[in-house]
Amino acid sequence: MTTALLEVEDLQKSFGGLRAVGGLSFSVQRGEVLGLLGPNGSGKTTALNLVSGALAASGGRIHFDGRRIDGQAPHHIARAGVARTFQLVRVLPGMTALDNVQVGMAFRTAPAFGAAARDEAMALLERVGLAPRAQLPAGELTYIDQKRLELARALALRPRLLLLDEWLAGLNPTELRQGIGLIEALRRDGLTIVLVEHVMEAVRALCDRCVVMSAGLRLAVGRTAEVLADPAVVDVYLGRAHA
Amino acid sequence: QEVPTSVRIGWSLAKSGPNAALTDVTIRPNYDMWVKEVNAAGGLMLKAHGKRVPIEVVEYDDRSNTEETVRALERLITQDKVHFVLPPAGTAANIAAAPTFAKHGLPLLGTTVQTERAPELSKRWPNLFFLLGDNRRYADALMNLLEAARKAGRIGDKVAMIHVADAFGVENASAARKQALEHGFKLVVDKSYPPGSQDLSPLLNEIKAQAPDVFIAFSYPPDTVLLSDQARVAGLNTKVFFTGIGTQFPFFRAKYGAGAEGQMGFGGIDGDSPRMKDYLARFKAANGKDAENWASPVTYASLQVLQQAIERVGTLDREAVLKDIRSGSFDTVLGTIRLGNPVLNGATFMIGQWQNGVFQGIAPESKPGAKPPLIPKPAWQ
Amino acid sequence: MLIVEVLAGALTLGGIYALIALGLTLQYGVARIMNLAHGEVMVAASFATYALFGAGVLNPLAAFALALPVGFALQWLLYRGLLAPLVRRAATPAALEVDSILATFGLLFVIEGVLLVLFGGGYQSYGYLAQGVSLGGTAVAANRLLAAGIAAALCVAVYATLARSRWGTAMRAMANAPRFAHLVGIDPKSMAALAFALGGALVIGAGVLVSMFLPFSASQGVVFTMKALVIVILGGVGNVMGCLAAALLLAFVETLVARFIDPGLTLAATFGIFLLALLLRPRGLFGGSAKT
Amino acid sequence: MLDVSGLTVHYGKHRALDAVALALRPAELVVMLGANGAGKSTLLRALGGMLKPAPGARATLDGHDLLALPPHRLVEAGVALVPEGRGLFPDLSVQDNLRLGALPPRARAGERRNFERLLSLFPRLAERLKQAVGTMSGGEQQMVALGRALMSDPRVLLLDEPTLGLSPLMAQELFAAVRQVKTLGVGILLAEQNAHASLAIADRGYVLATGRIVGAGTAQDLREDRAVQRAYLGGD
Amino acid sequence: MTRTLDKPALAVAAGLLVMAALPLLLRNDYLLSFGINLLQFATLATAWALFSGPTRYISLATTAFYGIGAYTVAVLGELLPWPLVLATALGIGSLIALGVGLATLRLSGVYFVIFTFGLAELVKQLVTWFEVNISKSSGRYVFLDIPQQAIYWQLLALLALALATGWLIRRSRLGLALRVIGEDETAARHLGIDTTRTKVLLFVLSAGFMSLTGAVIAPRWTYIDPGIVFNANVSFQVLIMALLGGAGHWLGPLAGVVPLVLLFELLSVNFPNYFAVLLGATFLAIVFLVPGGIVALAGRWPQRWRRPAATPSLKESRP
Ligand SMILES: Nc1ncnc2c1ncn2[C@@H]1O[C@H](COP(=O)(O)OP(=O)(O)OP(=O)(O)O)[C@@H](O)[C@H]1O
Ligand SMILES: Nc1ncnc2c1ncn2[C@@H]1O[C@H](COP(=O)(O)OP(=O)(O)OP(=O)(O)O)[C@@H](O)[C@H]1O
Ligand SMILES: [Mg+2]
Ligand SMILES: [Mg+2]
Repeated sequence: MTTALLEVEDLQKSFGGLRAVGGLSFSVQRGEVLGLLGPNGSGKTTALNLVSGALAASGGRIHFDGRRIDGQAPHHIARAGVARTFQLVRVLPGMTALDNVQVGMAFRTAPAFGAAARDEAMALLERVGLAPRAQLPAGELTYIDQKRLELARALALRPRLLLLDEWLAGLNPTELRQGIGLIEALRRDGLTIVLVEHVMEAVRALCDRCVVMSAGLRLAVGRTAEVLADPAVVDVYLGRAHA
Repeated sequence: QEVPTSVRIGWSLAKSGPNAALTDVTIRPNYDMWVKEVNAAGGLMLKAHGKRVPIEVVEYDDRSNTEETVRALERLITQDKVHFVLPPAGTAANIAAAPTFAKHGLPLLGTTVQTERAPELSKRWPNLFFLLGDNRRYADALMNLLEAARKAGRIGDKVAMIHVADAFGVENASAARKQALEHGFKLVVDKSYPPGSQDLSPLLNEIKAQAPDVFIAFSYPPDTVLLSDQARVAGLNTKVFFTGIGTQFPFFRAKYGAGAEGQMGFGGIDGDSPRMKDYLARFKAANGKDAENWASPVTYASLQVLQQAIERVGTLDREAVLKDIRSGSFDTVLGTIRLGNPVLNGATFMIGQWQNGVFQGIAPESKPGAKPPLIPKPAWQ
Repeated sequence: MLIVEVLAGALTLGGIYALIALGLTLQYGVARIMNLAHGEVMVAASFATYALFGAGVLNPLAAFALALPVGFALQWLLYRGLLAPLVRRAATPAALEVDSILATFGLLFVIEGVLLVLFGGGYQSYGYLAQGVSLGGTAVAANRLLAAGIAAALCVAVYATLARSRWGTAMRAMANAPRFAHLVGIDPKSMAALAFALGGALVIGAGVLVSMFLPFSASQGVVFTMKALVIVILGGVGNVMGCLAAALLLAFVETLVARFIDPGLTLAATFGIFLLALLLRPRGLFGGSAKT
Repeated sequence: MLDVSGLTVHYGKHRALDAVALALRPAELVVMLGANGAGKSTLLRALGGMLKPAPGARATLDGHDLLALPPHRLVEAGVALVPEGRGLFPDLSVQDNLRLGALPPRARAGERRNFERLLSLFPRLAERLKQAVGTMSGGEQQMVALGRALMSDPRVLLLDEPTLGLSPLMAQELFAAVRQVKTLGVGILLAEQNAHASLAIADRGYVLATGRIVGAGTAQDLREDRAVQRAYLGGD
Repeated sequence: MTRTLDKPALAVAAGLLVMAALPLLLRNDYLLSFGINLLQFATLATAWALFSGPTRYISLATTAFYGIGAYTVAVLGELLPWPLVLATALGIGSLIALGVGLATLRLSGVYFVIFTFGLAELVKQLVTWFEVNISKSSGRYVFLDIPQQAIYWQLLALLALALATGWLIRRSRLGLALRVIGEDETAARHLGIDTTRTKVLLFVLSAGFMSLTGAVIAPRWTYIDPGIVFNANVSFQVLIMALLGGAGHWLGPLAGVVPLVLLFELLSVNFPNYFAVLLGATFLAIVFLVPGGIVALAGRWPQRWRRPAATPSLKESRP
């Protein structure tokens, strides 16, 4: 097998008549941060949903760490080491931030539960900057804090691959810098990351390579700087101002 | 021995739920009326104490739920310490009540209970009486009637039978089916329908297509009305048109008037019997509505039995009363009846027919007061 | 001939089902009140018609004409007086659902109890327009036909209003995301009251129509409530078109099964179809699909 | 045109806004800057009627008291809010959602014109008029939300992070559209994290920190202010 | 993960012991049958909340399983020894629940509610059809001489088991998984929770208790038919009781059952002719006066007395 951690081949998904993803292929190398870019509605979230098992593919193959995972249930994929965040946040609103993170630890392959998991959970909250709000119900956190919580919860699974769906959206420049720093640190710890993001500053700072989608297809792939200079990408995605 | 200040009589009836209609039409008016009449006369005559003692009522609502029935009975007996308990409403409740009645030595004079296992059950609980008689006899009576009509050349041999899909419908239908085949009738339709059906015209249309001579429906009151309505619309007018329970209800006449003429159903009364006439008049005066023509007089008769047994014994000793019920003979609106056999056959008509505004008993024809059936039934109007 | 018979049977049944279910779809879909007393309201209307007709005050058709405005007013008052406070205090939609189940369950008993006290537990029935009308060789009861016609007309009117008019769109928006209704200038409170009252008026009207041809008793309401719920769910909550289609579907299934398979299996078939449909389309035949 | 003063909002005991005062003129684009949790969304939500402010607050539009109005009257009064999370009707089609924007009577007259203008602004919506909004991508939904607000012909537009989740190209287009809306005489209050881009098109700005206004000025001044640069523009 | 008994658990255990002794002390038929009624609903509601409480999936299928239990007894009661009959009831109920659970996974919210209602009706219709057309009868007799005390104790044991199960689940990873499902099922799946297995397991467990309840109580009625044992009212009553008490807490259903059963009894004893009206009015009053359920009401005052718990526990919630 290849050394790629994630291998996606000819992935397809249609909703009724609409082809949201139509024959997408890419691979993610161990330890890299891959940017998944594209105009709104080009199928990025759908692609993440397919990889994480939230949606069943209509065609194609997905290999994670050499094992085929398409068609598997999301909890299998999660336990195999793929964690994700959601574009529209999904915290567990009635539970405290701390409990949210502890849930992430209770069902992974090497579960930690109860008091044993508390310290680990607090450390994760600390890492995303949420420690002071550990006891607040997640539903009462601001949108951004909920996103941070989601990341902490995803990390609680001790994943090898992290799928981030616009996790950096809505941060002000200072916060963005912190966010980028955090993701960089995660990568240094050996985590492989797929980053769906519209914030170019973050993409440029973080991504080794990028895949650009358009209308469900791969428009471009390659080193970040090259891809972002590609006229086709500028045309449909970046616009002149960013080129 | 202490003189009781009142005779405490208890009952638990379905005042709501599916059996509420039965309670309301057949049972409760009779219970109320009887208590009122007895108390108006000063109470039950207890010879042993040499005085009349008024009845005091304790009543509950079991909401058509057998679990509630059992509990209410236990409450009546152990908490309220009633002397006697009157039966609950419907087959299930009566049978569920039987062990409790038996345990406390109370007579259970069932008038709204009908099952083909009556003989067996009355052996199991010797104080359980079936005043409506053996279920199978009804089918017998109906088939004998049809047989006679066929012999007389008034009907052919095509019978269409439908029944509601529950114990009542199934038991009656299987008895009727067996009899019909034995008598050489052809069952051109034999189907069930679920309780609570809101449209039976598909079934009626199918039946009409078979052009039967006889239509039999073992149905409940709402279905009986529905069938009668829809048969009129579909133009299904067989020579014999039997529906029931419900055909014998007063509201049936109120609804169809002369249009009910010739329609048959369960029960029936001797329209010429002075005692029955008197009962019907009293019923109307007491309740402001007409009596139903089958189990209602039987229910009243059961109360007369209880009353006469108590008065004959002269005390409230359950065992003695029960013994008297088994051995004595009773003078009731149905005539003289004896309960030596706990399954009382022949006390009431089994088949009746609307004739000139009276739900006249027509079978068994040997029963005094029976009138000849009107076959073929006149056209709908 | 046979086709006409089946068609006539199914359409008359379907019209009435649709009307009852439409009322509930408005109450549950838009006003978010899971109204377990729906059927009791309907039966109460049947009894009222019976009493008025019996007393010679009104014939059922006049009663129907009266039922819509009076029913609307009564149900509006009911919503404002009894249910609006629950809506106001509910922290989440789930809490409202629980509260409305509990409250309308209570209401169910109150209405049934009042009917029992007033009319007793027995069945009532009266005859009005009970004669048959020939329809392509099949006789159909005039009262059923009339009721189905009126029901169909009402359903089409309500559907057209909801689907096409601006006001109807607003009502659908309310059904979809009540929390955001105010963003487009919808007053959620009065819209909910309106939808509830309109739904109530429809079911009261249905009660009047049904009383012309079905015997009714005080304890019977729950049968109608459940049938309405099944139809509403089968069609997809808040989806008027789905509701109408589901009503017709069930009516056809019942009629066909009763005619060609076994009348004893009609209800089994109804629920069988219902369960099967939900298994295949978990949000009803015409329910929207949520995005992950 | 829009005058706000003494606006205080509590979530339970937590004070999220503290006596905020601000003003907005017609055809003016004002941006609210602030770290997350500063209270920007709370401010917009309070003005849009989604939250009840503490007593003592004042908010008037051309002298008309906005706080006295129930939330659903605000659109008719000329205030349109595009909240965080967009507040759309997911099961309804794009067309129905847009049409609902023109529900208030004041918007009826211009409905056609507004609709047409919208479709030329966001051609993608023209292709998707029949699609249920809930099935659209995040960015597409954002367009519908802005479009719906514009359909109500607002005098004041409250936008809470409208470019959240939009592609760079789309964000540029949206900012261009917002600028265009401004030229129609609409006053726009914009909460944006993307301080660079928003200050580039804004006329003025306020800086919020823990519920208080701690700075205000023209867009130019704010861009050059060192503290603002440090906190919100990523400068050192 | 503490498995030691907390105070409420100890109190409940003590209460159950007292209840077990009552029939020996009181020897009153009526009280016994009242106790049986109470225990029956307590068991059903506790079983209901095992699944529906944490997942917030409101089920109206209670009567289906209850009826299956009762029918098993009616069919097999005289053929097999009693424990075997119970085991069969448990087996059939669980098996059907397994099928239903697997089939209904995609349903949520009110769709699930009405589906389960439809399911109960379907079971009733099919049993009816079978009895009418195949067995050619519709009523069945249960002639089993099981004394009332025995029924009482069996129900009590069942309730104790159901409570213990609920209590243990709360403290286990399974309980946590259920709560997460109740909060957000999609998120739960991506957190490694096998939502399918969790839900089905609990549904089967809950249905098993319901079937057993139906089986244990059946000998009391002597006569049963589908209309009696598959009575939708049972589902509704159980639902109302559990909701009233507060389904999110393992003791919630109990808190709803006791006052409601008492209320039912009180009304039907004192106002047999106005039962429905008064019951309805009381319901309305309860909804308005006890928002959030009885557990919430009770939870209000002890909090002020107790010091905050040393280890913060996962917060209880209610659908
Ligand atoms: N459940 C669904 N049903 C129908 N269509 C869907 C569904 N989910 C997504 N789509 C459609 O599929 C296309 C791709 O959607 P997707 O959410 O993957 O886009 P995206 O690339 O993540 O966009 P964005 O950057 O705006 O989030 C869109 O046109 C969307 O409308
Ligand atoms: N529903 C709520 N319940 C309780 N507290 C809340 C709620 N919503 C917001 N808050 C609190 O109010 C404060 C202001 O929140 P707000 O959402 O207005 O911030 P913001 O400036 O919009 O931040 P962001 O950039 O994250 O959107 C925060 O401290 C937040 O925790
Ligand atoms: Mg996306
Ligand atoms: Mg915000």
